[in-house]
Amino acid sequence: MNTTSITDEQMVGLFETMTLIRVFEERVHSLFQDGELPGLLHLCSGQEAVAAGVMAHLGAADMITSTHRNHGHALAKGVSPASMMIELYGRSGGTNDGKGGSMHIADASVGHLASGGIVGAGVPLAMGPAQAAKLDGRPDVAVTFFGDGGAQQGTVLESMNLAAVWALPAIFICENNLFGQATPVAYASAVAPHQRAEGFGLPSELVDGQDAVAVFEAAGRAVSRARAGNGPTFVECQTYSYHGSWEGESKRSYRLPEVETDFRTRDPLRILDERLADSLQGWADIRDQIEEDMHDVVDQAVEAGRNAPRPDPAAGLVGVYADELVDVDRDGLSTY
Amino acid sequence: MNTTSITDEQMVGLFETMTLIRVFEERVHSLFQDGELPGLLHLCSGQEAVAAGVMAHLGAADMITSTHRNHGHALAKGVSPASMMIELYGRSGGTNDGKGGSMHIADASVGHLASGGIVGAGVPLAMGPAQAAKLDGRPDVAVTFFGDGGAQQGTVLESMNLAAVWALPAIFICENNLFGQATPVAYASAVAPHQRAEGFGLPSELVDGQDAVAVFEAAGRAVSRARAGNGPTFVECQTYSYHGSWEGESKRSYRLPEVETDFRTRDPLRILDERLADSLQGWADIRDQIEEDMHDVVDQAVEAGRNAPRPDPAAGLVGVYADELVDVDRDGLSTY
Amino acid sequence: MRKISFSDAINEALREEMRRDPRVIVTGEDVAGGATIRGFERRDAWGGVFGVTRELVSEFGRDRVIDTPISESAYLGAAIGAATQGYRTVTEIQFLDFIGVCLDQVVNQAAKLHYARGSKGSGIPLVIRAMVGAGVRAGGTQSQSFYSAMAHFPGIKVVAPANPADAKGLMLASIRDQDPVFFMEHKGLYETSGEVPEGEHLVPLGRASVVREGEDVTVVAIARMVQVAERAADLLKAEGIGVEIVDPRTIAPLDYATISASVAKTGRLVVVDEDTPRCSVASDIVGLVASRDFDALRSAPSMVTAPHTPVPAAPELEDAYTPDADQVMAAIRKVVA
Amino acid sequence: MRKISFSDAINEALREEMRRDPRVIVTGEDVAGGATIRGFERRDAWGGVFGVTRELVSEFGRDRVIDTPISESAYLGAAIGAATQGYRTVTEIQFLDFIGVCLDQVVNQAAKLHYARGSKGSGIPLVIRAMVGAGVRAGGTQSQSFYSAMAHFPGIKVVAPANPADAKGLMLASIRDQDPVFFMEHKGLYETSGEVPEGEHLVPLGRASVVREGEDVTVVAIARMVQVAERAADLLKAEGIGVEIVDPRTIAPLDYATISASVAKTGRLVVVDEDTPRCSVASDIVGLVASRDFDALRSAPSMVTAPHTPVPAAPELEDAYTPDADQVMAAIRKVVA
Ligand SMILES: Cc1ncc(C[n+]2csc(CCOP(=O)(O)OP(=O)(O)O)c2C)c(N)n1
Ligand SMILES: Cc1ncc(C[n+]2csc(CCOP(=O)(O)OP(=O)(O)O)c2C)c(N)n1
Ligand SMILES: [Mg+2]
Ligand SMILES: [Mg+2]
Repeated sequence: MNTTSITDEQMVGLFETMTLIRVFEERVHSLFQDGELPGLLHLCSGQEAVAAGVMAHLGAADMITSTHRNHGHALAKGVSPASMMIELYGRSGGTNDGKGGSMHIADASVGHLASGGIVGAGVPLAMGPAQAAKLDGRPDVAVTFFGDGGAQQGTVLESMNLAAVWALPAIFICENNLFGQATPVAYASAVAPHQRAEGFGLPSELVDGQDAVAVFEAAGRAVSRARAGNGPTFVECQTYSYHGSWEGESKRSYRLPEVETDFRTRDPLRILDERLADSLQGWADIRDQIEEDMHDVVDQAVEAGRNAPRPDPAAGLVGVYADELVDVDRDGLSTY
Repeated sequence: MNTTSITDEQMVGLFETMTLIRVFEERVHSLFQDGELPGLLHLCSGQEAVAAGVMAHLGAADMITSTHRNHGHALAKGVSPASMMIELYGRSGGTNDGKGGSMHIADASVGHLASGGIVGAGVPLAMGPAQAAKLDGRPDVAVTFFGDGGAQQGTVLESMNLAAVWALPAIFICENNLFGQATPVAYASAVAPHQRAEGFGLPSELVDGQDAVAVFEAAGRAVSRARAGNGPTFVECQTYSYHGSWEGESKRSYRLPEVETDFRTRDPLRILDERLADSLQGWADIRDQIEEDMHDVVDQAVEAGRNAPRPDPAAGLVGVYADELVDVDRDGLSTY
Repeated sequence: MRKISFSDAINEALREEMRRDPRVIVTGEDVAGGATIRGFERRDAWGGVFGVTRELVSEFGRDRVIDTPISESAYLGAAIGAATQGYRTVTEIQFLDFIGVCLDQVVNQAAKLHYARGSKGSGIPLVIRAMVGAGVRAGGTQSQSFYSAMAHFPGIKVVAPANPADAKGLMLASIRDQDPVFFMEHKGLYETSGEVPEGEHLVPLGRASVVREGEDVTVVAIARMVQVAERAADLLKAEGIGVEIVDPRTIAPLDYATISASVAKTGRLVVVDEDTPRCSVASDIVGLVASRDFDALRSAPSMVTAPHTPVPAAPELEDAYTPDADQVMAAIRKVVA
Repeated sequence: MRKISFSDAINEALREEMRRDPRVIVTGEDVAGGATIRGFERRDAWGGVFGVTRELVSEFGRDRVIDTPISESAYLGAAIGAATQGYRTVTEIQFLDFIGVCLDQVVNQAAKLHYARGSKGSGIPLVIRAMVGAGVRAGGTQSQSFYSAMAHFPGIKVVAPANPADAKGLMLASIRDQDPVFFMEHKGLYETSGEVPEGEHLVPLGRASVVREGEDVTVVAIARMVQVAERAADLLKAEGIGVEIVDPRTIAPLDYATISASVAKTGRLVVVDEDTPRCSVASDIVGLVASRDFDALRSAPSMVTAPHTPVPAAPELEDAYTPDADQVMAAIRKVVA
């Protein structure tokens, strides 16, 4: 196994991304509780190291597809926090102009192709950019995220085979946060997700998803393989979600206290903080500055959300089709 | 590995079943070529050992689900050849009263639950009788057949996990006949089907599907496991189909001559014939008698097919729903 | 009579039917929740995402209230297979929006197995519960009501209750039915409450209900749109317009006779539905009336439906998407003009 | 003009478009066939189950004519994803009957991605080819025509050509369209031949064609039913009935204007379609005419469709299932009576 050796600068970058995600998600959490944000929201606090560690290897030409629990992926991929917050507020001018909402945040300009409310559906989609990169002879890769629950969906399983058969530069990141809704992964699947991947011909790794450096290194290996034309890889990241399955789902009685405590003591930000404290002189000041900056960024995003105009109710009627040669009216009839 | 030791009587039984299937299929082949039989027919000549070897362990309370290539499974499970032939003729009084046709042959009274034209769709269905047997505390099992092509379908993959998670008495028989239509399994899948099963938590075996005794023994182990409450098993049988993907598909240029020759020299009937010749005195006479008998059975089936009445054209309009409390008319409206 | 919520009415129907018939089982993602977790052996973590199946596992245990992996094709297939073995599974697909991952099991397996078996078929008793409806700002893949597309397929029945009493009565009838029934639960109705008879209360499938009588116009409305139609009817009373509201309750098979009788009386028709317009139950009903009761019609029939768009997420957009009483009133005024 | 078959017309359209635009690719099960087999590097084993994509691989190679495992969700997803990267995939689902295993990718992904992206969307150019139609005694899961259910979903376009020239022209337009297009090929039409212009021959989506003019009744017919309607029209000429036949060609979005203009002229309507009746394109068109052009109608409109049953396999049963010229004539006689 060839390990990437991470630089302090890279670690700082990871910390910054993770802090942004944490601050963003916690703010969304309280805004929702205050009744200020609408929507069906799935937060990823606790899982920041996965998004940050993977995305650190990707450029705008590398495409990702995400899930319902997508805010962290979007932020790490470079989607504007303000645009996202505007979208969460259901206002005009955000990532999706109010048509998508939390579960559909995407921004192709930074390589974020799609999120979505159908568990497992983003995985087949990622096969497309991987195929395109391969056909074009580009070194770009496609990364797809899915959960431990999603790993049981036929669409995900089929895609693993397709990626192997077509030798696609595709990377499967399974965020195993122990639960799919209130169902533990140990019930949903007879084997750990990464063990299954080998049976599809995908090399796989299991990493501690709380350790951003471990994720970074595993993702680095997978991305290098893909860029070198050696096909897909599967990485299972063991992690934990601090909030409920969705905002409003407060009945978290099914979380065992010892697991909860264990993961909270292994908070990904704390782990990285400690590593940086050991490795980088003056880290405490840098850290404080990052935290301040990220709070500013999120404050500004919230302001942007609050101030963005409410959409014209008629705006939802347009944009069902892209083609301009055939116009389609409200009732699905063509007009010309 | 605990091997079942097969008796001569059991081997004779296998030979009889396999002969019935071969004679039936070859007759169907020529009747179709003569324009006497309608339909979209998928023959299984060459694959007889799989159906016979598996079904030898099953009683009427053990349920199977089959595929588009289902004639052999049905005959081996005890569906009446005459009823089947009537169905293939599209006449009244056969297995499905002309409503199903070749791809939907089934007869629950002998434990044949369903066949079908959707690749992979029978596999989820088999989870039901397995679950029912388990809930009832019965020792009965469910066996589901699918091809090497079907093994790439999400429904099949999901079912493997469900069977493992629910610890169902379900047996997955993958008939790897090297092709799904004109696509070789080596292209369709990066790993051999049975290797994938382990990643779902299913013990698996690869057997020579041309050797009825090998199939019989592997199936015996799987059935015993299931009856003992030890959950599902996956058995891949390597076999070969002598005819095209469907009757009328004559462009078989994609079959490599050396593979074709190899499999024809390893004909499952010949292999079993040789074994019986070694083991059973007077086998040649018994064999001749079996062949004669099976030709008689198939002759009679063809006669039954020819003589069965053509269905009343209006017969297709009834039986969409089973419930008698709500009547539904031709246009899907309720009448009361 | 006591009043209970729509959600409790379904829960009660499930509980009563599970008591009556030991072969009724419930499956789906988190229909109990918490499977294999210490302390949850006979206790649910959720009882369904909105609690509709709550506390069933306490009474019936995990052999009859069975959590599943997120593998809809596999567990739907299991429910169909179990139906051939005497079990009656009430299975949940959470949101109808998700059915695309497993539709084959519905339309080619559940819907056709009985027919394809000819005279040997004995039905596929099975209930598929699924939520429909916009209004929760969940965006395009958790808000749809495309039951029209389901009703298109022969061999399945599609039920969409509009009030708690019908929810209970139709659920009882659906479980006892010999055929696969799609049971559509509008999430905007869960909290609504109404009088619900205790014990055996069967509402037969394939029978519409005349929710209110009126002389001037027939409004056919489905699920939550019945409330919207009632609001419109209340408001139009002041204008002297008598609105008759027909709730089909079962979309497939459709009780056309009741609609026909109403149109024969009023001579005018408005169909109100939250599904999108093309090849929909709304155009279906208008098409049926136009072709079968043309002479009864005194004016052009009208449809009030969602637009031909996905469901947008933002509140203003979603509200504009969903048919409301104003639109219904405008349509009624036009047809009675 | 030279005559070629419906099947050859589609092949020609694919070939011409692949020559013109290097980013057009073809995927599906055995669209070439024989992948990785010695000797089949630039040769197909099949070129599709009925040869529609034959010899494309010889010209364009296996990078552009790509066989897939039997994993419809995965390869459909790939086509959608590739559409966001400038590729235009013409993908094949063999028989429409199979779409249930991957419908989510169509109705929630392909159909909604553009919309959900708001103003940043740039379309999902993609063609899904699928066979429809009864008549080959293949039974219930290889014979269906349920395009009505597909047309229900906003965000996709549904095309169903009825003759070789339209097959070519609509395929060219479908590939160039910026949206996901379902391209329905009636297997009973593959062998029919007709005049097809060579080279660039675009038939715009969303435009019906008036196949023949007549004064007495408008018959709207789709795919193979256009032939059936023509036979009926020929026979009715002797009875002095002038039949105008409108072929919508595109089911979604529907060219209602052409239908409306025809009904304005004839005052009478019969819709003929091979799909089943409930929530169908047939009842949709009748519903639209009744609600929008009520005053133009001089008699009750009528529908001739398949019954609300699965497609039975036996020849007598399947023939009775499929609408024929006798049924169309009877319906026409009734509406003009
Ligand atoms: C096809 C489908 N089935 C079910 C759901 C409902 N659902 C939403 S989130 C979820 C759990 C997903 O679990 P996992 O993949 O582990 O992701 P996590 O929520 O834990 O991040 C389920 C079942 C869905 N959205 N789509
Ligand atoms: C879901 C689905 N996709 C595609 C098809 C078309 N089809 C029919 S048979 C077949 C090949 C099946 O291969 P395999 O599973 O190996 O079975 P075999 O025919 O070799 O016995 C295909 C692709 C289908 N019937 N259903
Ligand atoms: Mg999870
Ligand atoms: Mg095969």
